[in-house]
Amino acid sequence: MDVAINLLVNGLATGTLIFLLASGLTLIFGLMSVLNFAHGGLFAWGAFAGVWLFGVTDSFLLAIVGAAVIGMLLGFVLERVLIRPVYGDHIQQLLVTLGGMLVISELLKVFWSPNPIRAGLPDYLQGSIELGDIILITYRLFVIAVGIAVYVGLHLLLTRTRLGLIVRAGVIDKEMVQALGINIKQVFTFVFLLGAGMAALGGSLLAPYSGVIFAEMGMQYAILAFIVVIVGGMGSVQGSMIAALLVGVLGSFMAYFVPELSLAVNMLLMLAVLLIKPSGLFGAKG
Amino acid sequence: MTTSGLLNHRFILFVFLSLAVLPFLSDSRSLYILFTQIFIFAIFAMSFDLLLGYTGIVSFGHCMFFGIGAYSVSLFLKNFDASIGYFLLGVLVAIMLSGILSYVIGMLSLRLKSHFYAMLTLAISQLLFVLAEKWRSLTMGGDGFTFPVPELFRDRLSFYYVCLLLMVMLFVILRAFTRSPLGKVLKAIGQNEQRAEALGYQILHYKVIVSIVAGVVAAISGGLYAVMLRFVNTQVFSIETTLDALLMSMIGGLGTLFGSILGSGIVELAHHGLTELAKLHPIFERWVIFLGLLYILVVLCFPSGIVGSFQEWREKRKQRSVQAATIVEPVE
Amino acid sequence: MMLQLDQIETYLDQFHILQGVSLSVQAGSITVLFGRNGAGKTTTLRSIMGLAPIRHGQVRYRGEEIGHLPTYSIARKGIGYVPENQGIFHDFTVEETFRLAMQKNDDEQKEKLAWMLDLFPDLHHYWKKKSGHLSGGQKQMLAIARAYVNSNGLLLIDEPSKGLAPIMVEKLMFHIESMKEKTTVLLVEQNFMMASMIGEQYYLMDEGKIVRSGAMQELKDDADTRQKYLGIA
Amino acid sequence: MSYLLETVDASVAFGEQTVINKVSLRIPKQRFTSIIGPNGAGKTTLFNLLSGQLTPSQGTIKYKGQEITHLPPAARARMGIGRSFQLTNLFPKLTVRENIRLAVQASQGVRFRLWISQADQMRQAEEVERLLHLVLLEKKADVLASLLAHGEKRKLELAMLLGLRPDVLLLDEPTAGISLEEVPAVLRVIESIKESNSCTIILIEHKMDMVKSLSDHMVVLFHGELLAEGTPTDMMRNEQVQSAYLGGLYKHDAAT
Amino acid sequence: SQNESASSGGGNTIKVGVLASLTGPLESYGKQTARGFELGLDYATEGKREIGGKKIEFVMEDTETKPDVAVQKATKLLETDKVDFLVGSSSSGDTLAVLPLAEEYKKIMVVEPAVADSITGKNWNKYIFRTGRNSSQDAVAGAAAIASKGTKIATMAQDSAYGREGIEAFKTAAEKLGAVIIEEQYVDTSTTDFTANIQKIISAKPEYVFITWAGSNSPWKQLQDMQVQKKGIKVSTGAPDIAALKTMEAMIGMEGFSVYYHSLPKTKMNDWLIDEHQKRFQGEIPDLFTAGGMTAAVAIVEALKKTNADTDSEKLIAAMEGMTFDSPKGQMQFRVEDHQALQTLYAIKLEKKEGVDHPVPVLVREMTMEETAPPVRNQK
Ligand SMILES: Nc1ncnc2c1ncn2[C@@H]1O[C@H](COP(=O)(O)OP(=O)(O)OP(=O)(O)O)[C@@H](O)[C@H]1O
Ligand SMILES: Nc1ncnc2c1ncn2[C@@H]1O[C@H](COP(=O)(O)OP(=O)(O)OP(=O)(O)O)[C@@H](O)[C@H]1O
Ligand SMILES: [Mg+2]
Ligand SMILES: [Mg+2]
Repeated sequence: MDVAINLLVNGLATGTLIFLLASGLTLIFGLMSVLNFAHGGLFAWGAFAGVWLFGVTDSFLLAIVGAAVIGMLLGFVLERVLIRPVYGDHIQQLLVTLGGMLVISELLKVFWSPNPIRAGLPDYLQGSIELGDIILITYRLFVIAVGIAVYVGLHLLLTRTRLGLIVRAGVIDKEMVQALGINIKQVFTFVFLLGAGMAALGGSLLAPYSGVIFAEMGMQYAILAFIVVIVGGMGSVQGSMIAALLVGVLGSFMAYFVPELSLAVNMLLMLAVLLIKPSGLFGAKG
Repeated sequence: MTTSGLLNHRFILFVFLSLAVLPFLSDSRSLYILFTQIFIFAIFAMSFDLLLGYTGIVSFGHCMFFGIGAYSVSLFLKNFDASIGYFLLGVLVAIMLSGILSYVIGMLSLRLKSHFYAMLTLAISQLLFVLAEKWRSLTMGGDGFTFPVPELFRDRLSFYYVCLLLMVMLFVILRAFTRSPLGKVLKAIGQNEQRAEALGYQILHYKVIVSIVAGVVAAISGGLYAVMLRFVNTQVFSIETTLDALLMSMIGGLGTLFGSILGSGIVELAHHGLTELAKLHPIFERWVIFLGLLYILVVLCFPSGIVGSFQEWREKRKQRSVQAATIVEPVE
Repeated sequence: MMLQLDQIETYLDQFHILQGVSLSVQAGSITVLFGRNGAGKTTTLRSIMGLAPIRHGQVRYRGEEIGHLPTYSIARKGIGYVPENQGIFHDFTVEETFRLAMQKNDDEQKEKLAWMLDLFPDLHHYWKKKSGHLSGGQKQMLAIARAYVNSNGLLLIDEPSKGLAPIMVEKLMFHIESMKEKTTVLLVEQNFMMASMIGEQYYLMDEGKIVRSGAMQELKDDADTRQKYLGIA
Repeated sequence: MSYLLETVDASVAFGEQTVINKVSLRIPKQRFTSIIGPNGAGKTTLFNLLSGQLTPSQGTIKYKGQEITHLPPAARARMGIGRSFQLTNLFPKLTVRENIRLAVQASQGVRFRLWISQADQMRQAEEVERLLHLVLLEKKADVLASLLAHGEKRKLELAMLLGLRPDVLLLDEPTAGISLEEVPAVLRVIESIKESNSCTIILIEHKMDMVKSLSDHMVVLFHGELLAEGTPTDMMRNEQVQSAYLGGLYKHDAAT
Repeated sequence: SQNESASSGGGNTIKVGVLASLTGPLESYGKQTARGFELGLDYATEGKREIGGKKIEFVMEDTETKPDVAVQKATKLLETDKVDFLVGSSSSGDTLAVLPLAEEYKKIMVVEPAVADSITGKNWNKYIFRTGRNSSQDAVAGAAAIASKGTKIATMAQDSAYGREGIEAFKTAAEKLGAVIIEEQYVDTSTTDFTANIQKIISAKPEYVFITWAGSNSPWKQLQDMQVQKKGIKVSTGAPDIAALKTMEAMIGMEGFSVYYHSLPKTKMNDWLIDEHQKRFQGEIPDLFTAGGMTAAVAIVEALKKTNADTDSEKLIAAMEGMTFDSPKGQMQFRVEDHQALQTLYAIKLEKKEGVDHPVPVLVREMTMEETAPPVRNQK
């Protein structure tokens, strides 16, 4: 029993973490239908920047916020230099962002050596809470909290504001949106920055979670995030949230009960969803 | 799909001939290996181009066929004796497996929209990756295994020609394929599925056909790859393998087949050149950065690839004359 | 002078589509731009909206040069645009479409919307429906209404009568006419009969140039010009 | 006699809204039928039923006496039901000529073949040229479809349709967006098809004079219901029809 | 990484081609080997870089940890540079891919530091010698460090060839020492959340959990978070290179083994290595595989001494089989059967040291080459 609870809690934590990753991707990939393969790179940058800033400022909150900002700056460059010229053309986006991915994750090594780096935590997030046999790792609870906050914020942004509408419209017919007096480029840039920022935030939060970071961490997580976006349904923030939690919990239980399958489980999940409901659990458009 | 043939024909012929004489100019086997690899990936990239460039099918899992080819050939040569016969047998099995697999996948999922199909294929290829990792008794897991290769292939020079020949043959065949009536329909589907359907073409059938062809060709390239390395491990199933094909066909120019050959050459040579530079100057220690920049530049400067951009340029010149003929009729 | 084009030249790719188009639109008038297929009518409107890049020449809106501005700021100056393909956001509901279109969403706009809705009751009726599922005519209405609500001076309308039932065409024409005191209209039309009834000024395009212009009445009387460029007596 | 195309109590509903309501329509061979009706009446939807883009929520569709209610569009196209779309719909990156060739090829049943004889190729080429000429697009033969002006696209659309050599031709506002100057040309095309008796035409059109001159039979849809049908002249007189659809305009232009 | 190859590899220069991952995930390993090899060459030739009147040169090539690149580069070395020896490489995959070339060209390949058993096992050929230790030796050492009669041990490793092989060997070794393996956990290489596996280990209540780990996403942090040690379960593993040690703060007090850490061996050669290394590389200390690189160089020079600088492979093989030679870790010996170098490994304990930014492996005891000798696996 207590084991089950443990697995559940930790699964949820992992899930929230994945969500932080995927949320950025959902925005960019879903709403603007930009396949941003450099997303993983932004994520890795977030991780390194976070660890670095924590070392410098010695304030964890400052560090993760700073990481998000750095992510945004990077995102800004990416959007301007790489993606803006190829809006609307998936294949080219793919290539350009792949190139971007190579560059930025290699740059990591230039700034912070190719070696894995240890990611620390402030004392108040250290250790774990024990309730009987149940071990709740403090930091994971913190991660969950942040995840919820981001989720709520994002949700409001997309439903309460016109932003969501504008971006969707822009994806359908850029010219017409502009003819309605909207500066679509600006909006896209903004959304992209947001996404980049969240990717970086995700990274900076994951760093202490696994305790060690390395330049190659990007791609592997990007794929996971893509899966979540697909399973949840493109552009649906709730979707990603649920899907992420699902992936997290499923992963943690599988690893315990059917370890043989745990490596395949995400892929199988995505397969199932794609075959049964391609638009994803919460996907609006098919 | 171009009638700007002549020049191209000449050029293509020229390229192939110069590749054929190359060995007479240099006897460096590492050069042979480099080019052999270029040929092999050119084949792989062409198969990818069939999907993406012609029919507009985006697959992130194309490596699965490459991998199947590689493993099936390797296993035959390892477990039986290293003869051409078993090599061919391996290729045959690979072809059959890929054919079946792509048929099943196609039937199941080609109705999906591009993104989704892409992710689905990615998933399947990853599953194969896992399979290769876990089925240790057969594949020896991630470390992989080495195996002897037939006499004919052991000599790098003769293998160079084998691969060159195969590449040229497949190029000619695939080109005929894409220019056939069926090929034209594929191109049409790539642009406007629903319209093609309204003309009475059964999209799904065409898509499945093309995926099977692509899968089979990819499997062949995979088999050759394994023979070149005399070694195979799970890397053949890694997404990077697919991305290579993507880069090559894109950089060369989608929907042109020949582009894939150029693309393969450019990518491999650029890669090779940059690593060489790394020795000359420490700046290039991080040559990967330059590689990335190169990709980006190519995409931004030649959005439709090298061959593609070239053709567009001719297209336009043609257009201009047409336009001149139509718009500028004197009023009165 | 509401709008003035001065010798504009537009290229699409390398094709010289507009070869020195000059026209002017009086405030509070309806000006009609005629021309056969491929004459360059749409391209003219797109050039005004900044959707087709102008190589040479000037576009002045209320005396201000706007030729160099990006599309969105041209639109913000109050030019509403109804494109040829209607530019419908297919997976938007009618309601969403207007939520998007109404930048300020102030009383003025609300009232404009209200008017549009009783002008086109269908839109009201299908308020929550996906615009992609509207009929051809309904889409056209949506496009016009959308352009109108956030314009405040000038409407550019590209072949609104296309695909509309005569009764609708008639209504539409009547309303476009009655829009006159609120906005100026530059109308691209092929339906001569309709356009000639509401337009005061006309311009006639062919092969990317203006070949005739003047008061509508003149064109009505000038049978052979009509014959020559519009193929109707 | 058996009808070429038939709908029996066909209904279509999107959610709560019924768009087509128990429409029974019989179209005999070689009779030129026009469908008119105000915007949103359900004309295009009706076409969608006939061509298979939609399947009715009730009722059946018959073609040459055999039921086709659930056949997909492609199958129906192969059986000879050709349909033009209200919004133009082409292969943008192919030239005008290639667009048409694809249609012709389809009509010759060349589908999965990798090779066709010189003779066939010749026949294809000739047919393509004929169609190019028919719709006055020779000059643009080698232009990419995406670069055509709207009206030009409509004409290409028509050519592709004819390339299919259908037995029955569903035309959804074929002249929308074609300049008046060229309407007569298109009319001529349609007429010549009519003359040639090669296929039966069903037309959705708002240009009344055109409808009048062409049709043997006229069907009026209103709010998804079959309001009336009969000869053009009867229909023009029909009070209901006038109030529901034509409005005042035509009275007065009949007067002039 | 510089290219030392001068004029064509003619009669009186001996050339060595060194393959290592100089970019990519294993970059740091590759660079350690590279540095070590160069130092080794200088040490063994007293800086003259020549033997029996022949110059010794080496050419460094980057495999990028990609088998196909490894093969390309190896061929280049053999063809263009006409090397007489191959050394390498940082990853087992690359190395395996190159083995057949050694056979094809009949050139000695000194494997360092690739660890897969199959290199001196199923895929072995007579041209292959390995100065690096293999998985089994690690395992045997690991077992020797903690296992004794009745010790209850759980194992945790990545679900990769490396991990499985390692645990496999560990089990046999540990059981030979009378320990019992009560739980085996395999973690997917891509996962970052080990909670479930750690849970299982905790529930199994062993005395030790033995961990075989490669790669960066390490479990130490989570082991600590899950309070494994507080629950009286001792963690044991091989001490990695310094970069990775830095990430093991959480593991202080851990008992395990080490292949090399500069303060462990007490030999002349090691002392030389340490200060020469610091001289050449801005005061850095040699790392896990630096010693290995050095050993490879020394082994080659020793062999050449025996053949009087004759590079004929058959003669070299004859000379090297059973050859004993010095290394920073003391004497080593190429076993005759499978050419695996038997070598000393160290039972260690991780301790915090003032002024050192990482937990330091402190010697518990040396494990002799006999003690850590792995089973012979190359008999076809
Ligand atoms: N992107 C383009 N590139 C090249 N030529 C183009 C492009 N778009 C349109 N054209 C050409 O420009 C000319 C004018 O096109 P335009 O759409 O302005 O004509 P139009 O008067 O609006 O015709 P219609 O009444 O059919 O809409 C046409 O000949 C068309 O073929
Ligand atoms: N896919 C759909 N989903 C929901 N409603 C639809 C759909 N397609 C059409 N409709 C509705 O059905 C009604 C009839 O549409 P249809 O396109 O048949 O009209 P129409 O007679 O062709 O009008 P027009 O002459 O303007 O083209 C309209 O009210 C439209 O909103
Ligand atoms: Mg137009
Ligand atoms: Mg309609």
